[in-house]
Amino acid sequence: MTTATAVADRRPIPQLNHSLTAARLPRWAPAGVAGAAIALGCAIGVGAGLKSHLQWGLIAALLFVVISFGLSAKVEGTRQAKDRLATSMIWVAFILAVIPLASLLFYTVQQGIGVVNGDFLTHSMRGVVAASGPGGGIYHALVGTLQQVGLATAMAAPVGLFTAVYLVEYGRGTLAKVVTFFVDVMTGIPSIVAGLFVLSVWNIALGFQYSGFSGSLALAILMMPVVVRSTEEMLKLVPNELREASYALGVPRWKTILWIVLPTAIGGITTGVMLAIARIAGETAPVMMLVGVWDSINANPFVGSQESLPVFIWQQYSQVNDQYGYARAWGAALVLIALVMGLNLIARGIARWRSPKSGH
Amino acid sequence: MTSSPPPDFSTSEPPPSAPKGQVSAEQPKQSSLKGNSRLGDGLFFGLSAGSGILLLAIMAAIAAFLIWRSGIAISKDQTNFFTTFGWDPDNILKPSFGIAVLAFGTVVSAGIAMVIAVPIAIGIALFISHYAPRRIAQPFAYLVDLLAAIPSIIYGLWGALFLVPHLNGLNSWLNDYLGWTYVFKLSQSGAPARSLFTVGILLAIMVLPIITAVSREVFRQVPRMHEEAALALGATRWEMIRTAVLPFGRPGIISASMLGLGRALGETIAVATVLSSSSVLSLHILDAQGGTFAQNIAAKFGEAGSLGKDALMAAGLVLFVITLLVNGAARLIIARRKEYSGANA
Amino acid sequence: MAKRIDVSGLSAYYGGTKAIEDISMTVEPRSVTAFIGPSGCGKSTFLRTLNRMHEVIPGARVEGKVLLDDENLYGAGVDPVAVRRTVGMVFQRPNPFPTMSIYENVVAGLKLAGVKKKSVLDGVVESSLKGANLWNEVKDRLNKPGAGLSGGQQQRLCIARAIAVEPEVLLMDEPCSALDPISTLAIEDLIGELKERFTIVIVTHNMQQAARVSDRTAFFNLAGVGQPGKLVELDDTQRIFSNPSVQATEDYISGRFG
Amino acid sequence: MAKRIDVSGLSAYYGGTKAIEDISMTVEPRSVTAFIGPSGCGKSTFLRTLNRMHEVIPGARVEGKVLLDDENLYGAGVDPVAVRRTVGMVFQRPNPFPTMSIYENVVAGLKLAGVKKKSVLDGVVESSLKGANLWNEVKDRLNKPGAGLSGGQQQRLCIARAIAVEPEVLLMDEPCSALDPISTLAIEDLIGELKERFTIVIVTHNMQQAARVSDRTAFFNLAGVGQPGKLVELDDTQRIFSNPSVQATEDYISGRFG
Amino acid sequence: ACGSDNNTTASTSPASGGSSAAAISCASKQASLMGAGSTAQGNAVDVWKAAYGTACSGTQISYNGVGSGAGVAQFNQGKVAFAGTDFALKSTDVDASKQVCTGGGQAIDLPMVAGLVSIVFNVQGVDHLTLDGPTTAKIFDGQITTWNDPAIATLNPGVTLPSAPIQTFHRSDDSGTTYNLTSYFAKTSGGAWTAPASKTWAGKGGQSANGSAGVSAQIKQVPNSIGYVELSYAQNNSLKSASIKTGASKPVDPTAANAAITLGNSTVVGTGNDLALQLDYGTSAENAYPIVLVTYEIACDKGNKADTLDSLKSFFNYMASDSGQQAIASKGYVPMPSAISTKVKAAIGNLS
Ligand SMILES: Nc1ncnc2c1ncn2[C@@H]1O[C@H](COP(=O)(O)OP(=O)(O)OP(=O)(O)O)[C@@H](O)[C@H]1O
Ligand SMILES: Nc1ncnc2c1ncn2[C@@H]1O[C@H](COP(=O)(O)OP(=O)(O)OP(=O)(O)O)[C@@H](O)[C@H]1O
Ligand SMILES: [Mg+2]
Ligand SMILES: [Mg+2]
Ligand SMILES: O=P([O-])([O-])[O-]
Repeated sequence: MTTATAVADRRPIPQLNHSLTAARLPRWAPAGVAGAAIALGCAIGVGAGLKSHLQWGLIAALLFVVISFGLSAKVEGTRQAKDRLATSMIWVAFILAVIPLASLLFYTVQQGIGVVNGDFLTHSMRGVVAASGPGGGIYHALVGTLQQVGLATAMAAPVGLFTAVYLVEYGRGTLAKVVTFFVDVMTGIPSIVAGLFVLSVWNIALGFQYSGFSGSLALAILMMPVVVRSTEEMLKLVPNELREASYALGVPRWKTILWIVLPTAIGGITTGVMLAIARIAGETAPVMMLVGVWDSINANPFVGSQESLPVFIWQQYSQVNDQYGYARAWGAALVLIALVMGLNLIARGIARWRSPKSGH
Repeated sequence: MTSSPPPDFSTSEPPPSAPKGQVSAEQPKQSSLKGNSRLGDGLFFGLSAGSGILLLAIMAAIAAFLIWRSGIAISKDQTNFFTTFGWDPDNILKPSFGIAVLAFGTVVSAGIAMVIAVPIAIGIALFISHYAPRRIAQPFAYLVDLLAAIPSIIYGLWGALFLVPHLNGLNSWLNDYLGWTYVFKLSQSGAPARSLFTVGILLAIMVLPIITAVSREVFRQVPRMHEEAALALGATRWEMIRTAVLPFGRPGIISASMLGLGRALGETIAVATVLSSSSVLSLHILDAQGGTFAQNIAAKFGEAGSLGKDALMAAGLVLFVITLLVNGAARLIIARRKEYSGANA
Repeated sequence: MAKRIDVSGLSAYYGGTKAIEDISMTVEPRSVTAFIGPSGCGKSTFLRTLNRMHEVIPGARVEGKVLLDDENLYGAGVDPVAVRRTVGMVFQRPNPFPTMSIYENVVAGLKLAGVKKKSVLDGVVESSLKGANLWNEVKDRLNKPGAGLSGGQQQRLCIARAIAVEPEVLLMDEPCSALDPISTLAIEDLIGELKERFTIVIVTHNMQQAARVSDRTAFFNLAGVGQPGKLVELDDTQRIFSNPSVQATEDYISGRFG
Repeated sequence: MAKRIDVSGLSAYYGGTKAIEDISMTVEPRSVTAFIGPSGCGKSTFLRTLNRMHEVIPGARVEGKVLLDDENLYGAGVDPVAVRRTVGMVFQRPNPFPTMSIYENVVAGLKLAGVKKKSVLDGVVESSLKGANLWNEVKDRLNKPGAGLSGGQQQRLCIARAIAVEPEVLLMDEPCSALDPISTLAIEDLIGELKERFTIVIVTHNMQQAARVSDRTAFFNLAGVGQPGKLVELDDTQRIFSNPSVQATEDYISGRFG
Repeated sequence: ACGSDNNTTASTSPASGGSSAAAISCASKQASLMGAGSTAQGNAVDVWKAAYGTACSGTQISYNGVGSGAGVAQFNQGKVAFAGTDFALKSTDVDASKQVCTGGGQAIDLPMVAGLVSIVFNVQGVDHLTLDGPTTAKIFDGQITTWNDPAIATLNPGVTLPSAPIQTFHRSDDSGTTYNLTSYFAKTSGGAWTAPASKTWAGKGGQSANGSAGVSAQIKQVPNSIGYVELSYAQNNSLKSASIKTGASKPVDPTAANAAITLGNSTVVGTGNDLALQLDYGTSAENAYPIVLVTYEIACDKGNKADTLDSLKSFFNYMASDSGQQAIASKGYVPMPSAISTKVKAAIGNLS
């Protein structure tokens, strides 16, 4: 009880300013500064004769960050200024991300929307001379992509999830270390190396022919590390007290993992799996090598070549290489993006349905 | 002391239910401490460990495959594999190939991508998790995910047809004002900006959604009570983020960045479409020179002979090792503060 | 049903540090045993060794024996899951499952044990929540998230969750510390009821509570900072509060409520 | 230094639900005011409106006025950050930063305020931890994670963290609920000292604690389930415990400790 | 299930080979045919398979443009029935093929698709450009760096050339196109091009781009640029092509007819059924365009897979037929002179 008296000899705490209404910038300040920065950016751009509008934007962004920081530092003090700096940088980051995103999307939609119609979505390229004119469609490629990505996901997602579960929930020994080590290496495999590996083992050594399935083997290899690592991170953040609460109810570990840990992390896990799907859905090189190309519908992923959307895009761009080829390529790209986004939405819907209820 | 259970207990799992709840009349309950939950647990553990082992086996097989093929190639290389610039493995008279240019280009372009993408991605992730009004945050999160859905080849085309022309101005500007740094010097002005620098920017855009998405999910997991603890100490929003959110998310950010880096290191078609590759190692990163491992594989694979393919595998192996070193370093950083894990909150 | 707990020579470690040392005691069935002692003396740690929850902390380990009706919890072949099903626990800090509604939180243990029948579950939810004195406050929002409750409500929810699976022994780590007197009373009443059938161990900092609800009281203490905690004495509650045999116990109790 | 708090017509909402309604009261400077009342009646909610922590919950909002020495916390141009710097808070559930060591936890607030000098920080760590009666237990492991402490230790760590920045008003939400009597006594002593200079508000379920430490006591209650909580009466502690003017208060207090 | 392979209504322009369906005699035993290899002949096979597929609906053909080397490798792994390659087989490839070609057979080269390499440029105000071997080689080797260089000016009297620096573009991937261009340089540059002919680019300076598509895109986009692509890419992208000054009386335009003259003068260097050709890059014959290329189909002379042999021969016959060769002419290819195609037809007849 004597210890408590130690507080009595309070040292002077340095400059803790205790005024509630420190001078603040008006609410419209950020907007005003943004406007001024943009105007200045354009002025400098014109004045210095900078051709690229990108530079104008960068200058404006920089000005915005600097001016709001300076202004705030002068009026509100350094802590507020730093807060504003962070806020404005985060907004700039947001805008920086929007530019390429908008540009890419605009570009793709603009180039691709012209060909995307019912015929395009329901026909294959069979009997169409791609280089001579329009016509044909991507149905065969759509089928191929869905099947290959579906098969790859069916193989890689469970393996990836379980591996992450192993690493977070069970793994402490050497095996865990070794698995971690290899997952890390796996993240950097160029897709073509994965393709070559499958080619050498599955197609050459074991003698299997072209098929959608052998392509999905390579895709699964590419998908696994993304699933493992993102899931691992999410599982690590599940509070231990929840696991303990479950154990204390006499719930076995596996049920705890399945019904308490995984649902708590489901949002993040979904994101990880979707990222992985997005990544493999756009792969070209290994698919070309293992699945081949096929201008007709082949709904059997286990026998014979199939087309896939990225390969279709690649062919239309690099080989057909005329206005019709370009149009088909962009149209297919548009469909591919929409496809992945659709899957993403569905997955999120499912995840939200089972995800943590809000609350503090 | 022996712990063998009484025989009459040994068969059944304790009936878990009490139809009328615990305040109801007593119910005879059987119980044994040697329940059969080990079966489910064993199975689940088996599945988990089995998956880990399967993954390990695949990777070990790939590694072995690469090492084997590399061995063949390197033994036939007439020049030093690590210092040679050119790539001519199928030359019957004098097979000669080396990774100097490729390693440089890969590391530089991925490095640029990381330097640009990581801060921006963290910024966007924070924007979504802590800054944006909820109504904007959700749709914007979807939009960023959309970036991940764009196939590499489209990035390549967009990069070559849109990004490069728009970067030409920036390039000469950098040369004019930062040329003295040597790094930003442009050897040939006026040429399209199809350089490692541009590739770095493109890769940054490509890895952005990966890093953003994973970081965003991590930031969302920060327990509210820690954020409140920081706010109650009089932290501004940014200080709260620095005190409670970023340290909590640190391992997650690092992992996310490693995932992004993996993609940047291994990206093939987009780089091949944008980069003007050559066997010149130029320290001026704005110059349209250089190459990356994956780009080189794409460019050389189609026409490669058998030694040529092995040589490409040898390059792939080096990329493996690079990936490994970077990831190892990241793991070390994370492990150092393991006992400060957010899960102990 | 209710079981006797016999602890002998039990020590528990966190990594290299010994948190409690050489504890031996008997907890009688159909009775309430209270653990008291200064903060950090190892009450929670000891409590967690009684249902093998201690070992879930990485690096934590236990030495010694805990007999539950002659069966050593730490014996070979003993399934910790079965132990925890038999020996339930309420934690010091309320921890409802964030992904679950109030209803789901209560039936979590049952559901995961395979009980599916809606009517059974409904009954359990109502009786458990009533037992934890929470029913009236939440009966209209059973499908709302459990995390949106006040601190005290959360703690009562966790108590309801623990009693819903009807363990034979119930360990409670300061179950009432976040509760107002009314809820505290309700919980104490509940404890009084439960002890008819179960063995109950409760950690509390509230001497009066210990005096009110427990039949026997164990006093823990630690010799000094960095030293492991030890059991000082265990005796009938009345004795402990009126005439403890060890001076330290007397000091501790009277130091506050003298 | 110490400030008077004047609340008038304050209501607080979680989304569409009103949690507390039309509360008006005055908290005197250099005094301790205790809030008592049944669980879920809105004590924590009200406490959090006093330093604008309520509004950080998504969808939460406040109506009414809180004057701090004539300055309305909810007035235009008031910076919530400045408010919280002036009005410190200890939460109901201990929440040390898991990513920080014990030392870093204590100085977190000061570091934010820009204090960097090691000697100053060292001094503050020692005096704050001593004030929270934790120093002896942790002085040898200041660099260990704060999350590896016992429940009571964690709560004392949070108290140390809050007093380290020397706020002018200190809000404490059941600060002692996880503490043993010795630590509780230490905290109560600390409160006694702090009130010489600061304004202190404490939520407690422990009537005796309210009686011991507070100068004035406010009793909150709610008319029924789903109804918002209200202030029933606020008076000198002695009056409240001996002769409350409202029957409900008397019932609540005597119902338990009569 | 809701998709359709039937494009007769969807396609506004029916397969252009459709009219020649009469020339196609379907295999008695129809099977799917897979081929892989050279990208240069990709569009030709595309045309053929469309026409052939219309006539013989039981035979489905796919062709995977993975590159000549990879195509030959896949052929030697038995993954495809035929391969397309820009280079005649090397002896090691032939040896390897003996594994797949059962019964003592081996792989042979059948010249089936011919083309030409255009030197494409994008210089404002310049519509016609004439170049010769040494000048072109020097431009691509970085020895001539501005458009108004005297060497270029001398070849183009009356043309106003800008003083801008020349932006050269070459292929970043290994390519038959590069091989043919550098073969031309090796023969005609008079020592300006020091490296041997190679599918890997060996010149100095300039920028590289991936594939003919990549090069075309750059030429289109970058002012004052020059590069080289197959004729079809030049046509598809509306790029201007330079005429080549050979020893002939006047510069030769890059047209299919002019390339056919050079091809007609080439000699067969293969033995037996192998019809590997030697092209004369140094030709000075009138109207003979020197930078030509030939791509081969690879099949086994004996020991082709029994179930695909019929279809293979039938398809090859159509490819080599006059109507087949005419069908690809409009796509920027050069119909094979009859001197060669006669030999090819004979060789196809001998396949077993
Ligand atoms: N996870 C852990 N890792 C390391 N040490 C721990 C951990 N949990 C508790 N300890 C230490 O073990 C000792 C006993 O802690 P325990 O939680 O059992 O105390 P307690 O008696 O329950 O205290 P309280 O009344 O404050 O809850 C303390 O010194 C504590 O710091
Ligand atoms: N985040 C939240 N969202 C929705 N409702 C909430 C939230 N937090 C609290 N409530 C509700 O508001 C009411 C008041 O809660 P509050 O936490 O203020 O009670 P309290 O008096 O502090 O209770 P206790 O003594 O149990 O801590 C309760 O009905 C509670 O369920
Ligand atoms: Mg404890
Ligand atoms: Mg509360
Ligand atoms: O056809 P190429 O790609 O080898 O030019």
